[in-house]
Amino acid sequence: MASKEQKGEEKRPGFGEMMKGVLYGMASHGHVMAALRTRMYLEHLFMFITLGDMLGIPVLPPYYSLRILPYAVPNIKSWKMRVFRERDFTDAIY
Amino acid sequence: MKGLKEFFSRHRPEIVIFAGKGGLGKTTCSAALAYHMATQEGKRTLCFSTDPQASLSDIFERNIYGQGVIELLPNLNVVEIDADRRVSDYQQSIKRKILDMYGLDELPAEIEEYIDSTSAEPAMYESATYDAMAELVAAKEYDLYIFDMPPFGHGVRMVAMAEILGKWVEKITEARTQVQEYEAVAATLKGEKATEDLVMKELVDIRNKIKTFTDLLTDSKRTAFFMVIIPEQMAILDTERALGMFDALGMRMSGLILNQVYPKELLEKPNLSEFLKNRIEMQQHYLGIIREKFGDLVVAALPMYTREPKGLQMLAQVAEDLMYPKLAL
Amino acid sequence: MTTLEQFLRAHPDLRFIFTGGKGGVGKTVTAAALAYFFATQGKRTLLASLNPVHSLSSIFAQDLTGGEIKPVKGVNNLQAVEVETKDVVARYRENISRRVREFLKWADIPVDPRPFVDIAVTNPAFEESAMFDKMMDMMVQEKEAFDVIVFDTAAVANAVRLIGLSKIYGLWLSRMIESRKEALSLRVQLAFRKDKVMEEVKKDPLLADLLSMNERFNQVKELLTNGTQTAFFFVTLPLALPISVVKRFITMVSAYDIPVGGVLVNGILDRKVAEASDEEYLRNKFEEQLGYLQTIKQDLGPMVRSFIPLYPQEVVGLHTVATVANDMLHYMPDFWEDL
Amino acid sequence: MSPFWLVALALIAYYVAYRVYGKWYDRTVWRPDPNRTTPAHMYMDGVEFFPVNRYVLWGYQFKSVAALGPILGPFIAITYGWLPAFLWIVLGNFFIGWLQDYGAIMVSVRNEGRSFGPISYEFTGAAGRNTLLYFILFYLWIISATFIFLIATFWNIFPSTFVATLGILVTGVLVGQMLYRYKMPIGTITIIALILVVVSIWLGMRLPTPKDFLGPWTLAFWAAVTCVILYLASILPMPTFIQPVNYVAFFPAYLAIVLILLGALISPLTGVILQQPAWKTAYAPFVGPIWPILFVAIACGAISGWHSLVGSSSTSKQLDIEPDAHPVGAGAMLSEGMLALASVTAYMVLSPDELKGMTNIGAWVLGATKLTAPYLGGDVSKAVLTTFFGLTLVIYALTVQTLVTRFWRLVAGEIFGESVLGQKHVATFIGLLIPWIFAVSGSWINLWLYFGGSNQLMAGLAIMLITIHLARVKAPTIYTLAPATFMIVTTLSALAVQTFYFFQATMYGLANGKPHPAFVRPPLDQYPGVAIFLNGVFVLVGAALFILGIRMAVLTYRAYGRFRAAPAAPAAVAGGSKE
Repeated sequence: MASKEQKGEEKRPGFGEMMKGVLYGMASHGHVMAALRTRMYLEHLFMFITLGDMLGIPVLPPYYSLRILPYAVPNIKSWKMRVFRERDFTDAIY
Repeated sequence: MKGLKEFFSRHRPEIVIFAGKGGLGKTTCSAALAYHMATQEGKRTLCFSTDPQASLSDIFERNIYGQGVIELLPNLNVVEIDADRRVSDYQQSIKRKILDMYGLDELPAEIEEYIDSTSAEPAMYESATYDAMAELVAAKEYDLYIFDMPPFGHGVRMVAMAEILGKWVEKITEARTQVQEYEAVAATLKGEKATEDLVMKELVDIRNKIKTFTDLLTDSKRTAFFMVIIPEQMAILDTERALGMFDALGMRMSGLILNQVYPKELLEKPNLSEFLKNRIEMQQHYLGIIREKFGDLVVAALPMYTREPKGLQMLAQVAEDLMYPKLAL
Repeated sequence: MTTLEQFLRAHPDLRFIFTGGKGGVGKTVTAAALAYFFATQGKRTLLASLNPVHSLSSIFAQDLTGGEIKPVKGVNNLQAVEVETKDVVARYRENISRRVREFLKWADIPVDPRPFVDIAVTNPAFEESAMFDKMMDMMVQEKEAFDVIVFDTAAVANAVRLIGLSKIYGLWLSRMIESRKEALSLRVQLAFRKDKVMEEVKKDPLLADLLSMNERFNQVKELLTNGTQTAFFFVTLPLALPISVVKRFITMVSAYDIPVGGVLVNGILDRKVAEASDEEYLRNKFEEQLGYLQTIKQDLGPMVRSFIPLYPQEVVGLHTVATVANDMLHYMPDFWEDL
Repeated sequence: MSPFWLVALALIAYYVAYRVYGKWYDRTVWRPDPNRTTPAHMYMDGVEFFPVNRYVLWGYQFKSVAALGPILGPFIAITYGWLPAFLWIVLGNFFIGWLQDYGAIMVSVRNEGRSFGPISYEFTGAAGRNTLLYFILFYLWIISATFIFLIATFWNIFPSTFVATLGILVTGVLVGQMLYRYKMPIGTITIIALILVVVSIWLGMRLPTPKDFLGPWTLAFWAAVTCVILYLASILPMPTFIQPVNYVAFFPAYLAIVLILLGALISPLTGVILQQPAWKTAYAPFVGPIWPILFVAIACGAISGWHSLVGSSSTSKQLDIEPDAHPVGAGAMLSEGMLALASVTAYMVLSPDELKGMTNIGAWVLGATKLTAPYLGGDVSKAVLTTFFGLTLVIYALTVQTLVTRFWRLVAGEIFGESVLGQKHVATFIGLLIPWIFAVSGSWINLWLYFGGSNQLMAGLAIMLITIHLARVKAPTIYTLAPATFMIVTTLSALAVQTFYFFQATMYGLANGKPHPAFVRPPLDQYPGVAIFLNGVFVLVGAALFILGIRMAVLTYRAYGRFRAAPAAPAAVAGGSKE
């Protein structure tokens, strides 16, 4: 979903757009979240074996990992947040 | 003993690798073979030393360490890489790339520190060497590549490393592919277009490089492995171990090269010194063991030279002995 | 020239001896001989082989394998160990793979994460780190049990790595510790069960490992650079390649402030042996040797501590080690002075 | 009377709840602030936390909360007559239902987007969270048992629905493949899927499964088939099985709601009228007295604990601005109320003859067909509509149950950790075997009431957590404390009543050597020992739910008292930082 930075005073969307949103929310949003979450865990795996030592876990030689590093730079912070957030079983309903 | 000439008449490897413990003459053999192939067989040859002891420079009596590829004679090219420098160059290039990609003036401290400290990773050095080899082979500029393997782990480690790197890149590509798949589906469902994954491009590039090289290394038709051995107990034990490691990797040794052998005929000399007599007798004892243990695997034997083999002239002699061995086992 | 005997007399507190040099120059033999010597001086001595491929057992012609410290039969005060890293590597791997699995607790993914974890912890270089780790262990832990520890530091490449490591290892370690600490504090920050996670974090085995490694590392670094306790001996042959290796090596070691004990020249063909016959082999070799020894004298002169003759037999068995130990202290080629 | 008037009345009531009471409540209690940073922005990670527009979120929340509860619950509720059911759906929702859904989202938003596990941990400590964990473990078993029973029953009584359901599942798998493997655009996929849904229904009608073909074991068989499907759903990757199936199922399921509502709204024109009595009795044997049973029978139409689990799990993490919580939380719940009303309507239009006895679980389908056939082609289309509505029932049950089974596996993983019981396959197996046994036992109404009881109790506890938060930030608490107390007392009583029934049945069984006839069904009537044993097990399950519920209630009330007495919490605790 595109984030709306201007808060509170967005203009009212038309009926068609509303319905589209609702339909998407009902039919696909859960699926999108499941896909994103699966993606996240796969990315965890990916990052562990490329830049795992960023988490203080000494893993494989990062010779070729370093080539991945430039692309990861902007996401490292949020990756760490995702990895370290303690999750509860009640977070898994989606 | 048939000699390397016979071997090369039956096989046309693109890569020849000399492995084995340090100090037995790997570098000398590499240099001699390169010399022969370049000058006698007219092959564009590259002799590559991964030995951090920089002995190729000593053998060719010319400083080639860290100088890139140098053409010593027509067709004869040598390179002795400075892995440390390669690592630091590589680190620099990554830093620059990050700065360029994001238009930064300086790196975040965390990232900078991360990159710097990677030089402490023990495998970094080996990976850099491996990468240099892969790069040279990928360029396909030469008919024959001769690698003088570093002595640690008998150079077999390098092959193991290739295998691990290969698996590693397979695995991360697999994970990344799946990441992309889910990303794409999320985008499709949202009615958006999935963005191109730059990481994937990089991975494909790395994978091609590693895979091409690893495939080449493990293809016994295209890569020949030789191990240098001397007639002493420790060398024999070592060789056995190395052969075991090879087996474990599912690879085949093309042959063993015996080095530093005193000609048996010397024993017939009437006034042979006690000293030499003892040494030769000792060698004869171990040669027997070698015959028993390795038999046909021994393809060539080099005599104990009266001078340390260095300089082009001596190399020609060594090459001659390698190709057409005069000694019998 | 300060002889080995003089050097040792001037350094009565030496506790850690390292031998280095190009492969095949006789490092292990020299290390064995040095250890033998210390033992016969009544010092409790440990000889530790840090080679990936050990040869102590064949040199002493007795079983010293297994990674345990074993007494060397036939010599009082001498114990030896062929250091094994399997246990360290295995523990390391298990530790890491457990940490990684923790993160994937809620992961519902279409792939089996285990092979990924396996590949992340498969690294031939772990063995090197582990070897270094073991060496640190020994320097710190066995200090009390032994008066002298002699390390045979394997082929030059490994030795370089070992020494090189001691410099960058510190950098790497401190970064690892920092990342780990950051990771743990993030975990606490992002936890809802803060007290429980805090408990876990306090007991984090990875951080504990890293910290103890760091502590040991600092101790070791101090020991390594202490000239009264530590000495690095370089072994060479009278041949061009080993000499240049030793030269490069010495420059490097000095740059790291590691005290150089000196150079031991192995494989000297004695004039008497060479002249006893008229074989071209020995004569030529002797001629060639003179040239190389000249180089040694010129370039490394003040560092040379002793000479070991070339033996007609391979050095195998206790008595030959004894011979080497004796020659190492007393043999002096008569032509050295004249070079 | 035409159902239209009831629906219209309810619409007005809900409008008032949403616009008048809701706005007033917002101003008085939560005071949502569009400028306060929501967790979606504060912790944006693009996976769990990211802002989503309110229409999408409304759709998501509604889809996640609307299930079989509001559809089948009223069937039991009208045992007492339709009027009490109607009133409860309208008033329960007005004063309790939406407050819970809305409050659950808000309390999570104000607590860094935490879900109910962490929130209960924070308010009531490890003991509270653990109690909740075990409570949920049993709760999910009970849900599973009822849903598995229902799916099996639907397949048996609507012979055309099994093949149609298979068709939907296969279509779902195909959609997954088209999405993941062939990367086709979603529009094309949807069109293909819809065609396949129609084909599935057609095939279902062409290939009806035989009724009762295994005699008394038929249900057990169908329940086992259900378990196999659920097993696959639990262990296969969610995005390639559960989710695409949900996607496909969405279309028929929601078309059904629209059709029924439409049927009710135009009933003055179609001439469908109410035939059920408004009031029947205040006490139904073996079901229980109207209080507390009515309030747990309609398991989701007026209020449901599941909603706060959903609302605090995902929705709250994606709320763009706080004022969105009102349309999303309250809006979705009130819409769910409409769904329940539509169902009540579907039952109300049936004649007492058509709704004979308690055995006809398919009554809803009958009523739905009756409501819609008049404007969808009359008698000719009845067969198609019956299949269609039957199928939607199965779909509602199955799609929710797939999530429940998977969730049970995660809960088991949390409880049993790395031991065998926490292992994926083992946990799923146990999470299905026990409900299967329960389902086969045949005491489905009482199980349903266990389900309703625990579900509404969950809701009461959720409102208590909301109240604790309000007490902590010194906001008015009476509007939630009172409903919470009412719900907790009612549901605990209901659980006690049901447990007592099972206890009676067990005693009866032990005394007479044969199970009580009201608490046993074929095939278990052939195995009196097993039937009595199961009744005994249900006593234990009821007791467990009851005890865990009481414990959790005590913990929440204690926490409430503590926070009430404590000085005002600092702003940071009250929610996100002020911008």
